[in-house]
Amino acid sequence: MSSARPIATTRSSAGMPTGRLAVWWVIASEIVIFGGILASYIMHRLAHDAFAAQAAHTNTWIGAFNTFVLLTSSLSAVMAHRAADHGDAKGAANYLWLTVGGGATFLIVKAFEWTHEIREGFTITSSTFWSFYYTAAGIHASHVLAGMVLMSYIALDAAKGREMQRVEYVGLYWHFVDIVWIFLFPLLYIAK
Amino acid sequence: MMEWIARSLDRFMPPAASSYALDIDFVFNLVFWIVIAFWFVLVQAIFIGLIVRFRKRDGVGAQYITGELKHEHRFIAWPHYVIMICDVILVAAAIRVWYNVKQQLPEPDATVRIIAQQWAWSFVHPGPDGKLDTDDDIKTVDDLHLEVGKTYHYLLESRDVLHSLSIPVFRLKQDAIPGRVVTGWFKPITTGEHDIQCAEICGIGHGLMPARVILETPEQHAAWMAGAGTSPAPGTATGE
Amino acid sequence: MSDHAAHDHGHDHGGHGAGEHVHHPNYVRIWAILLALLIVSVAGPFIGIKLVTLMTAFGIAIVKAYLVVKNFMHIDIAAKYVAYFVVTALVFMFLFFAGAAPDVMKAQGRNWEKPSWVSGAVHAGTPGLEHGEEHGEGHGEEHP
Amino acid sequence: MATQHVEPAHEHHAHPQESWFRHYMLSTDHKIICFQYMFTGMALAVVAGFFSYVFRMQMAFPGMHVPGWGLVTPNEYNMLITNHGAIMIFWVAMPVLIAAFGNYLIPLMIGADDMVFPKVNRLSYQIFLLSAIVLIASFFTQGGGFGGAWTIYPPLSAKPEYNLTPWGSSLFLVAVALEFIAFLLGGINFITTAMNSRAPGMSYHHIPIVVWMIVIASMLFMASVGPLIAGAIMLVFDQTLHTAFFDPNRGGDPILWQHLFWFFGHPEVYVVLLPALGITAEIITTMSRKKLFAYKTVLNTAIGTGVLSFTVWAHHQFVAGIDPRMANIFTVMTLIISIPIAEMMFVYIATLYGGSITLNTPMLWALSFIFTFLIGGVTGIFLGASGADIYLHDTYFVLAHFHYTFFPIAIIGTFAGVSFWFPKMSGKMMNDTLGKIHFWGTFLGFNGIFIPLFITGMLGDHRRIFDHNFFPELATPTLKGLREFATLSLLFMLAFQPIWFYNVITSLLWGKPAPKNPWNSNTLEWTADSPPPHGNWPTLPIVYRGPYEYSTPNRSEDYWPQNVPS
Repeated sequence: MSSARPIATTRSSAGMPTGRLAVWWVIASEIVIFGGILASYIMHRLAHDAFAAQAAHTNTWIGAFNTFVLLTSSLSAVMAHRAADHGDAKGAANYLWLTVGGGATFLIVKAFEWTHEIREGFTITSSTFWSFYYTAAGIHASHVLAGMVLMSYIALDAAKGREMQRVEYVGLYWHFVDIVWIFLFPLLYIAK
Repeated sequence: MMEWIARSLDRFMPPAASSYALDIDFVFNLVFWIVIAFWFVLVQAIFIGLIVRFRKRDGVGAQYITGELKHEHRFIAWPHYVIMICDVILVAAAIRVWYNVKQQLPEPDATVRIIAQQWAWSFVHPGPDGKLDTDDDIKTVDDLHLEVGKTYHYLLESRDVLHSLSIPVFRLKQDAIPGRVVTGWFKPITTGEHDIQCAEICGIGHGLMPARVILETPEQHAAWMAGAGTSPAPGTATGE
Repeated sequence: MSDHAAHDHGHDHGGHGAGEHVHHPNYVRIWAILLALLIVSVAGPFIGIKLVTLMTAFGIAIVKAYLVVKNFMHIDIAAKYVAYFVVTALVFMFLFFAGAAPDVMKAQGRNWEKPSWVSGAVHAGTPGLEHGEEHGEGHGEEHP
Repeated sequence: MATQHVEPAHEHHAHPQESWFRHYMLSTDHKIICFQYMFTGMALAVVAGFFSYVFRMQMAFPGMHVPGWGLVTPNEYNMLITNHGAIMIFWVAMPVLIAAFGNYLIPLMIGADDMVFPKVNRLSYQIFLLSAIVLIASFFTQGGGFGGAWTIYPPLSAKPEYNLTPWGSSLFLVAVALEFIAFLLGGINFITTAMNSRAPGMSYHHIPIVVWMIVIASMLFMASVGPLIAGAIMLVFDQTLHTAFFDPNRGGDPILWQHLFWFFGHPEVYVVLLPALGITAEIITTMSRKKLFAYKTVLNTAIGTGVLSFTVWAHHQFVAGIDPRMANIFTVMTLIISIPIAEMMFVYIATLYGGSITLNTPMLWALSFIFTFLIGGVTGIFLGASGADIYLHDTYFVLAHFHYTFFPIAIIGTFAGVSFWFPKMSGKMMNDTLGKIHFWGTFLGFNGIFIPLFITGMLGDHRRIFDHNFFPELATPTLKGLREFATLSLLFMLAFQPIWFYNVITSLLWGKPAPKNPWNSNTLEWTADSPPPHGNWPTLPIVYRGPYEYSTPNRSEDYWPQNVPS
């Protein structure tokens, strides 16, 4: 990665490294995207009480376990950031791989959950609740997957001690994806 | 004064055939006189005047005006406050008319059902007994017969996609949304035969679904109702 | 503001800008708090009172989100305008909710109602929605 | 203040002899990416302009065999108007005004050697190109291009049996979504660069207005496009997986899409307006040798307009079945938002006071921007007032209003920017007389098209109606005459456009070589060579003052570039 990095990237006249500023802007734009899908979901949820009946079929235990998995992976992401901060390249990389493992567990559990629900007949077209359920959780899952790909790429670099500041940036993104799930969990699973 | 404002641009408008047509024209013309005739002309005159006045002349340099100082900023602040006052007047006029036309529905003398579907308008008149959804209703396609001077409620619904009931001579527009029945009102005040258009794109036939509104005197209306009552209109669309 | 070479030998020697060594609170403790809150929010529905469930589910979600943002994402250490951007994005979502809710959320409104043949949406009055009609009952579900 | 030290020059490692393809097509240099966006945008402008020629001919002479197209059938007509609108907004105004000028001007005007993320910059263009290809492909699918208006309202757009373009509608939506992603990536790049890579000494109030405007536009775009991306995903699922987000029969709600779309739609028109306002500000101050009147007011009104633009969206839906009580709130907000924009116009006009104005081509374009946009602005008040909108909604009055705002933005703004920065971009001067001929032809032609359409709109002409002869009251001689006059004016305007292409090509080949600072302007891009090499300056400049210190008292020259120490 010996790209000729322009001087512009190394400046921080706004008092913050360029990478972190950009990631916060990515998070701001993602808030508005997830905000759009969640606002629509809440409007439909409050408009039709038939939703509550449909929502009863979601399995809260799997949702709770997935929340636990993501919270733990958030912990390992921030531990990776602390390790990177202390210059411990090996430690940072290992924590990052742990976070990627957490993401993988989350996706696998979700895959089982979805196949179970689809086999029971709750497909994306069976009602607007299920359409929202699969769309919202699907967009979130795709962000988890994207985060995992980025994180493994950065973990490979971090292991060699290069671009250590990116460990923190991908950690920021990961925490955001975790926060989206913190709100998705009660919306889809608990508010029955 | 109000009457004069309401009629000042009627050469550029279709005839006013409903009770609130002149109110809507009044809002339009009020905006025209305040915003166009006064503000727009004033600002463009100043703008072009400045260009002509301060063209480049040899030996004459430009002035250094920051615009931050209080006395300089006055030129921006004062028009600002006058604009706010004009806005308040315009908002009051607009909301008054909006309240009367869309928000508050007067007591209806009769109710008409208007059904929009991909590429045709069909109407259900209450028939001689004056009540809708009775078996003596008169269902017509593309022809809406109304009696002058009677306040009508219309129940607007759509069969498939978004349409929009637009009767220019009534100055009326209301979207027909599938899955909802929208209620509005109008009261014809002149006789004649005018266009009904669809004002929301609804596919290939959007421009090909003209309908007519026929405003009749009470006698003509009664005669039509009697005549139409015997032979059902061809190809009537039956409302559920 | 100066961007002298920071200690980490990454190319981006912009360093941490504001604080050199970010103060790392005890992450495991915060993680434990988050788990405890999770358990409470899962236990919420068993109490049965709908309001309590809502309180535990969404109240705790907001607290958890706050903890993650404050401690894991170091939002307070980063320049303060970052918090402004995030809050502005949330306010815009709340504005959207407030503007769209009166039409989308209600089965009928002023001058229109849903006819009987619209399946899945027919019921007499909408339960308990009259009060929040302008801004909708939703509390701006978004997360920081 | 940051410690003043000269950064090491951008290390000029010898470029391995790059193939033409790598150098131009895969370049990460912000200037080349600017040209990529500009040429793609202008090529699509020719396509959309051809569409407008075809349906204007159909409007004036219904049923006639249009030379270059043949008979215009109803579904072709719907496809033409839908894609004319969508291409002009998404694939011409945004790429040329935000992406092209943003890419070229932001690094040069804030004293940086490139964007902070060159590879992301290149990726954003590639995604944009992909979106343009997907859109063009949608024309050739079975059933033809999408014909349900650029607003893509379901249920018409959701069900193929309604819009009869099964492939066209989905490809159209995918193309729009891809374009959003491209501009999200680009936007983050612009904002981060403008915030973080400013030259030492350049405070927030030393940034030229055009950079501010493009950055605010990117922020508005990013904050408003989110719900529509979510809506686009929901609509694509409705189209392909037959979910029922917007299907009223199965619990969905078409009004939800309208809110999602217009929550994005209105900030979007300010997203394309602000860069054009920025370009006008740069040209007006330079050509009248005058300091911008009240820089802080321009900045605050731009931010004020941006924030307020999130509160007015439902004035597009007054009669669309929203709750009538909500319409009152949106009427009030729409008239409130007209105040900051009016103030900005006053400030631009006040800048001319006490100036020494040279009326060359860029200045003519900038002044005509203000003149035309004022007409657009005042006619918006008619539509913002809910009372009048009951009648005016979806008539040609609306169409003429938004062309009086979009045309100055997309066409006049672009021609102003290109004629002003052409010497810097190409190192050659453009021919001024040819420029003026082209200006007057375009300006008069444009007004000739849309003034008559205002009147047809008042008389009851409705938009998107394929053939007005179906409506007896719209087939009157006066309306027919006005429509024909509008079409003839369009032909008159189109006849002048080759002059501009000829002017550009001949100037590129044989134009007078341009000096570094042909207009004696203050901003940093005029201190680099024309055209600037990769990395822009041997040593990056340092800034000492604001960009508009023209005709400062007791100075020999009437301009004071930002990087001159004293």
